[in-house]
Amino acid sequence: MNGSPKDTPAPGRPLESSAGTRSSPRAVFPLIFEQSRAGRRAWSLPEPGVPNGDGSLDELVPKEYRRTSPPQLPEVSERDLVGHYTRLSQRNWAIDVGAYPLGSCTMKYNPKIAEEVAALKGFAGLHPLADDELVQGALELLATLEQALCTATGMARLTFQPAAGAQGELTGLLIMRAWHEARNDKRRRVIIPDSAHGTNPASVTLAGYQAQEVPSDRRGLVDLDALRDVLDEDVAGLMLTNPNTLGLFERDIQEIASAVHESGGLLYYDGANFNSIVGVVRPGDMGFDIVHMNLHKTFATPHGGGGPGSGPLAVSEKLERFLPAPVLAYDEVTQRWRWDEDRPDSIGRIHSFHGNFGINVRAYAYLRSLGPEGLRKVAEHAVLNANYLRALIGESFPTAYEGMCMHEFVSTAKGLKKHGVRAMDVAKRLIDFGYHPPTVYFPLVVEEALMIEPTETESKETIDGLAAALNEIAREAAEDPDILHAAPVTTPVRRPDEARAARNLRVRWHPE
Amino acid sequence: MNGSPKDTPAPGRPLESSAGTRSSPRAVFPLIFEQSRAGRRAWSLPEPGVPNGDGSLDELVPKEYRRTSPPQLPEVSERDLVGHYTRLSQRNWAIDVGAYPLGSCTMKYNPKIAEEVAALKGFAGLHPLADDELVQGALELLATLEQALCTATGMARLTFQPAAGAQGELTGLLIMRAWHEARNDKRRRVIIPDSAHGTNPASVTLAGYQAQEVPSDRRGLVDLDALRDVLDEDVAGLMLTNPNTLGLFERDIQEIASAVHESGGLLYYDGANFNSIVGVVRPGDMGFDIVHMNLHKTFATPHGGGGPGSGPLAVSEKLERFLPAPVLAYDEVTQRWRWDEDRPDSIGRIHSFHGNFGINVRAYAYLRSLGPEGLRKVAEHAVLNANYLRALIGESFPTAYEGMCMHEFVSTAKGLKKHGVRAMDVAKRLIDFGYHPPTVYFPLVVEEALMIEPTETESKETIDGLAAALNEIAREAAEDPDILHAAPVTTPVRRPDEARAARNLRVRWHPE
Amino acid sequence: MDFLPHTEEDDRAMLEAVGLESLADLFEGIPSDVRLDYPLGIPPALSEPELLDHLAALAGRFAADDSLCFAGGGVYDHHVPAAVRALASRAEFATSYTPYQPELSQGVLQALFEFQTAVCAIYGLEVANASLYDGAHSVVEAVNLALRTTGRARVVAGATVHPHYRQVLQTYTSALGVEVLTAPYDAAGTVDWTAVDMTGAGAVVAASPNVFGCLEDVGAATSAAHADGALAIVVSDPTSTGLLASPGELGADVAVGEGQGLGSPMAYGGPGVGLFATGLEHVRQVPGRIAGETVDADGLRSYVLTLQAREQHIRRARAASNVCTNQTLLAIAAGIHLCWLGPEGLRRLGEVCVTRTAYAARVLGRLPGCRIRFPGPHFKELTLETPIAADDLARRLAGRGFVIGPGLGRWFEDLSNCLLVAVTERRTTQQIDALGEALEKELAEG
Amino acid sequence: MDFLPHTEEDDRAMLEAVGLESLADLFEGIPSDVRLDYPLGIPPALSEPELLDHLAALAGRFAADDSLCFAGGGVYDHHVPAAVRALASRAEFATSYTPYQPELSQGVLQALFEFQTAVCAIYGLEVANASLYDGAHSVVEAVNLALRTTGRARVVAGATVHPHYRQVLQTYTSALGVEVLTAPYDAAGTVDWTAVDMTGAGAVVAASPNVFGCLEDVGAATSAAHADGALAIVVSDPTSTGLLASPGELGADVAVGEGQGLGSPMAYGGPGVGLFATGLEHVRQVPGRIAGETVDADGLRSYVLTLQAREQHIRRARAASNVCTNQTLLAIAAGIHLCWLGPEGLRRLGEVCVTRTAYAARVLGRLPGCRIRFPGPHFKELTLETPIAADDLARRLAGRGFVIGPGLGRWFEDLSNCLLVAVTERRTTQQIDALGEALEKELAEG
Ligand SMILES: Cc1ncc(COP(=O)(O)O)c(C=O)c1O
Ligand SMILES: Cc1ncc(COP(=O)(O)O)c(C=O)c1O
Repeated sequence: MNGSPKDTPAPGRPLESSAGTRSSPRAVFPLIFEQSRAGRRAWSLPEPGVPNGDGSLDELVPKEYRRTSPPQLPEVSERDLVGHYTRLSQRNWAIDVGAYPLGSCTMKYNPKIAEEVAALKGFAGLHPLADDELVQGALELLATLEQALCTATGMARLTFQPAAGAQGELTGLLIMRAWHEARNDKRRRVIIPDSAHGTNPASVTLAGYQAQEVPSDRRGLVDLDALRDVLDEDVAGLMLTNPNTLGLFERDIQEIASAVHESGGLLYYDGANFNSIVGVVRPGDMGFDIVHMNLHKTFATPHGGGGPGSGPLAVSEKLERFLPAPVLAYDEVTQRWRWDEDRPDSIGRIHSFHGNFGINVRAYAYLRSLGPEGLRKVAEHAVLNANYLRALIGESFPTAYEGMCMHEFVSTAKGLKKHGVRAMDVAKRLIDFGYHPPTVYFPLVVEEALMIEPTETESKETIDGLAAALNEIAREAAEDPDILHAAPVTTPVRRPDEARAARNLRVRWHPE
Repeated sequence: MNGSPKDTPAPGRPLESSAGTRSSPRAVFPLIFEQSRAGRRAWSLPEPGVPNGDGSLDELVPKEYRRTSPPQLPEVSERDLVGHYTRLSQRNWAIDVGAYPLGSCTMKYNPKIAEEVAALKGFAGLHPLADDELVQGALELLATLEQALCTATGMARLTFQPAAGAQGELTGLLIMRAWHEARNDKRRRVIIPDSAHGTNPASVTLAGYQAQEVPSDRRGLVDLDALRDVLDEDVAGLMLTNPNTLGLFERDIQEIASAVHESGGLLYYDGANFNSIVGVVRPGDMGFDIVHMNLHKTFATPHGGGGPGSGPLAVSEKLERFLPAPVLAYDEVTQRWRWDEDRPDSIGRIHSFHGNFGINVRAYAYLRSLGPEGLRKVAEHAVLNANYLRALIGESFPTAYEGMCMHEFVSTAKGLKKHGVRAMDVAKRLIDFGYHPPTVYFPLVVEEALMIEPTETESKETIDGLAAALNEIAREAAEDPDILHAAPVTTPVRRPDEARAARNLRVRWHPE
Repeated sequence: MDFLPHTEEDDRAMLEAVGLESLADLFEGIPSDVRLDYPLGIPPALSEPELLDHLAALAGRFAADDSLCFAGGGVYDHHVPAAVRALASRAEFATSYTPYQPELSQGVLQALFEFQTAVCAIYGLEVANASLYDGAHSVVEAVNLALRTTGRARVVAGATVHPHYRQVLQTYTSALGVEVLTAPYDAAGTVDWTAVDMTGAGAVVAASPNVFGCLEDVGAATSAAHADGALAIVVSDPTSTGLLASPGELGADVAVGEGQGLGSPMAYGGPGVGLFATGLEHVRQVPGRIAGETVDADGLRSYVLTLQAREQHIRRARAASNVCTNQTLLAIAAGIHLCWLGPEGLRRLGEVCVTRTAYAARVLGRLPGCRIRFPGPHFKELTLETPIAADDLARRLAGRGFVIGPGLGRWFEDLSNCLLVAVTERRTTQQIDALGEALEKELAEG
Repeated sequence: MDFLPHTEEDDRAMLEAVGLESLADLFEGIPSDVRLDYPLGIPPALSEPELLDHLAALAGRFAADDSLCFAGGGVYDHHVPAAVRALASRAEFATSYTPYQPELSQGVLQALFEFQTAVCAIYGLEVANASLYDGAHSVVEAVNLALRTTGRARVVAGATVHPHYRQVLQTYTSALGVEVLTAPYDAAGTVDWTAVDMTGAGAVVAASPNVFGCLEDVGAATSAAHADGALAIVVSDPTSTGLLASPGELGADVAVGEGQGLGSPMAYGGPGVGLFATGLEHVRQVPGRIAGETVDADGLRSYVLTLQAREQHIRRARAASNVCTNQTLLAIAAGIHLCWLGPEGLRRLGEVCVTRTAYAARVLGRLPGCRIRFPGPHFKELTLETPIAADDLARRLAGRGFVIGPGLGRWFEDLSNCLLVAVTERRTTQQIDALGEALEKELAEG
């Protein structure tokens, strides 16, 4: 141990990083593995304690099955474990810490009541293979949530199995495939807009299809003519998020839908942006046949640093029979809910059990606390906040496309290039002003993209402050771009070297 | 709103303070009241919703009883409320954040399991006036805890009513008084050592006694001769904490006890330092008649930023009848626990109900997870840690008195005075090294006192780091004292002006 | 599990550093004849899963786990908002000590400053402290303040002030030669303050809503007190202050109350939080901690514990009070809860309590042999008289899943058939109907 | 409660700033004939107290609230340490997004790096990802990796691999022309891997402990796989790795498993966490996110998401997988849980499971008409054969307060009288005895 002044955090390092790093220079934050001392323990478990035991462990588990050397896990006290992860948590941004305007991610407030109810033993303590009779409350919750989500999307039935949006996409595409195959209609391509989220093409490939991109037109919308050109009897369907990734509503959606349907394809709705239209317009009414939702976006379940989510997949009546088995069924006679496994046309199971039930409980709590009027207000204010912010920063960061946006918009920082400033510099500098940056360099179709989604739970004051900061940063870029290049200065680390991370790969700790 | 660069936190301000203060210059952290906007709400409560209502509110509560103007509480969204208090919490040190070696405070690790069990509905949901029959589990817990604590202190019975140590002191002194009065023995003085904690003399006064101080001798112990001089038939008793506030064990305790007893007085044990002797020696065996414990110290219940605590008061058999009513009683016939209110000699009730039950549940969980061997180890390692640290910093900060200490020790920084450095400067500088400072300027009998209690849950590495930091600070004091005068530099605020706070008194917010 | 980090090697190295052989040597300073040479006779250690089972079993013996709580008498089954629970239990608040080092304690200090501001707002007064132990303790400290200020030694307390508060006041003042007189209640279940003799009183204590759930003419109490040169202390339920006139408006010199209903579970009566507010002229007599605003070395707004000269650790034997550890964490929760409510929510809370209590009065009052003993107006509690001994009835209703009471016989001989019934915002009209039916059944069985 | 901060004044001012009259105008871009002019037909809003009552009522319908869980089959009633629960639920972890901005995400990134290190340690491999959806998904991605690597299109999976995992594998691969063959189990309830034909297989999937709770000769599986040029995928219960040989030691190319037992409640089967580890040579084929170490602009150690070129947001249609959102929060919990256990605790965990499962085998196996269908060795689960149809028996035992099963008939025709019985460290021998008595009663009733 040394207590040299280098121990004190460099200026701008948060206090907690100094708390965490008594020992090593320049406030390196130690790993829990580096705090290990042989013989220390946090664990507290009972003795095996079997009366007149059943022979020794060696008899029960012969040596050939046994581990030869113990796993290299740290040995720490519970006190040090708690200190480590508490300080570590303080080195992380979160919705509960401040604004999080990440485009396409819908980082809205996650109600605390949802956490409380999800922890009830009657939900958290349920075994997934318990007899249906034991879990009627859980099944009723799921049934009510299914009905509400189908109502909101204009679909007939859904499955809760997909653990996230991407898994919902694959599920939907496999259903698309099953539908065509059931009609002995072999098709090989699925169309996606060039602005589509990466999971769309990736899911298309996984579903055994080829992804074909259609360009956006100058409006940032699907180019109808270009679409018509690529549509033929080899096209299984079109994947679309509406509003699209640019935050623009595909106003030609009905023409798009009929064009796709006429060519014998199906329309897939990527629900990641559902937040901006819930209660206002339903995918089903726009002509979509298949819809996934990201409950961890529109329905405010916490994102957990990258997950868990929940990506229920809903379909129109004609596709119902293909849904993954089992589906919920109500027995009028016994007045009981049960899982119906007898689904001959099902594409099969997509999750180990029933999907991320705990997340669905939270989404249900959110849905029930808002009700129909509340949900519509969500869409209204998500769109209001986005357009308001867009108006406030329009001069510094013009949007790539004209006209009103929906819940998010894509600005460009290319105007700052002449000062040698990139979108990433703007993002990093924004951190110093106390905001999480927007999504940068996505979608790829926009140069120096800043994709901003304030969400409806941010107040006017927050958006005013965010706009003031962005405008100020634009001014700094012109007058003193190095401020931006040096940013951020208020964080525990600054501009970690990602290239080096990939070059000298270190993906786990091991003692030097 | 303005986004001027002054918004960005000054160097050394933690990130979260920047997150919290988008709006105002120099990272002033706003008050929740300053974020209020008329019409905003976090609350969510049902409609009164009474079928064919019972007349209007005005009929139910006539105007003369009604409020004329609404209370000036803030109107904020739940999202902003959560953001505010989350960021605010990050501006606070805590055991879970790092080391907290405050002398006399026993800031040890607070086990998480205790929080979990205290939240069980069968404990947290109990109404204090519910029929005893309904709460047998809670009563059994209290009875077991009472027995264990009496065993550990060598007392006969105790009351859980005192909410903290100071209330335990008053309870004990009132019992002392009742005992003397029952023997028609009017006495007016209670003796305390000059190193006693402030609550001791304050409680003595509240109990209608005069506090008389006895000096410590060069050993830092009660001066036996001085004590004998003041003992007479007017002395109701002696209050002592052993080990005393200097962290020294009163080795003459038996002589002290007999001297007090011979003069007809009683011996009161202030249990704030019980942590260092639990399982090693019992106050009862030392001759004490009355004992309070601070369960929020020795029994590891969280201190909550200043409370709640729990200060059960235990007494020897001869004082049992004076305990506050009710006390627990077991009915052999019905095999039920009940509250016995029929206590004619009781000093009366000292708490609205049964004391801080929720804290007692936590203390019980701690007691049961340690068991007898664990408790003794606690004392051993509390004393080991203190003496180890003392040895490591002895040259920089000599202890005021010689010899081994118990769970804490008092060092002096007077050696640094020649560099113009005070104990407070050392404390503030220690913050920059990532440690909470020790207690300073207490006890008053030691010049430039640094009262240090590492507690047993801190590891050797933590103590090594703390020692290294203190030694380094002593070096800085000699070479560059201004570093200490400028400290701390890593905190959201630096050296708030306490004199000014008392001068221009602002004890609540009101709009300018 | 002892939560110790020490390995055998650590013990060895550290003992060596202090020049000792064994851990036992650490206690050589203790006379050997009192040192224990055997382990304490307390229950053995349990591993965490065993501990959980054991305590779940004890908690499970709460015979009314899914019962409905209509019990009152000072602690109430109010809704604790999930956000309040989540925020107040943040480890940085829960595991921190008293904020003596302001640089590391701005979180707790500002939260307390906000709590004090909220308490001043609801009570209509100018200064509040950072909490006391509970409602009873707040009454005691208020009386001490009043007696110190007036130099008198007599207290007049309404019989309708919670009996436990009066008992604790008795205990605290017993040693100080203070005389505590009780002003009787009338047929309306309230004190006729215009008729009370207050000669020589330094403190007058009135409660509204009172122990019977009735609102009292607090204004009469405060003016009578002032007429005789006493200070007026008003016990006020904070959950009622969105709807009802604040103690300050009604002339209270000190307002006190139990804050459990704001963000804390019932927890068998503790921890709760004692609220205490008064006028600025009394600030130097206020007991306990006070967070105050100041500026730091850079002129930045900051918070500290202020006027510490009042407190025991400075003034020792002459301190305003002996309180040290208080109920900070519950004060923080109460402050957050009040901010969650805001003026509108606090009003709504009162509205729901009043309206549903009135509904309960109608449903229960018309049952055979039953009557609402006192006319009210009621806030969230009422006194129900039935033909059955109240404590028996409470026990019998518990069997039907209702925690109710207490019977008032324990406090007032003449009310042994009277039962307290509390109705918070958590109790629905359907639940009240269910209580009515259960009570009807019990009455039928006689 | 809609959680919106907007006051009417805010709406007005913001609408004006964007040049609109009303909120409805915001949606003018949407063709009017599809716009809704009525509220959605979904249940009405509930206030927080009402919502709490409503959901508590639904949760309360869990007919076995204080039942004992002996159910197995992929999800288990393990003890979640209080410290792990408290830390993983810290708001900074729970309410953060994917760590795309490393400066603001060192907490999650380092926690994931530590999780990856712990997973490598228990599985005896070199690289782990930041989690997948669940055990089934991990198997799928492992197979995809193997098939991509070997350029083959055939999979051989043991019949003793969890049937749901095999079903999900079937679903995922159906569209890709992959052939999934099943290797049958023998009388011992294990696959005789020396006898399996693996010609042309690119991936071999073996499980130990397997779906019957038996340990399999994993070494035989991996060497047979390698002999035929296939990659060996081993499904391993992480809670067994303190005691049992790691997949890495036994030659696995990819180790996968369900991590629910490490720090997460059963939650009706989700969210859990899919574990995935392999050798460094396969790192560029690893699906999902990976946290990696690097240095920042000041040379300070830091963590980032690395090798993102594998992922869908960069490589799009040619990505290694389509996974984006994963199960990070549960991965963090699992990582913390493994650090809470350490090598000793993980070993103790296994020891308790093994010993008590053996005890259960003895207690249940000797009941009339009952036998332990497969000899084992067992880890924490066994297959109990009785004279009663397994699903009926499970239902009947539920009536006696035991959640048990599932019956194996749903997966294996020939095992319709077989029931899975799982014994974790939370089940005491007394509870096992109680289960025995309950079963005895049911058997008596026939
Ligand atoms: C437009 C879009 N589609 C799909 C996804 C994938 O959803 P998930 O991350 O839940 O798998 C996302 C998530 O960021 C998205 O923004
Ligand atoms: C020696 C001593 N006595 C008494 C007390 C008072 O205990 P409490 O704060 O629980 O009232 C303390 C608390 O700091 C103390 O250290």
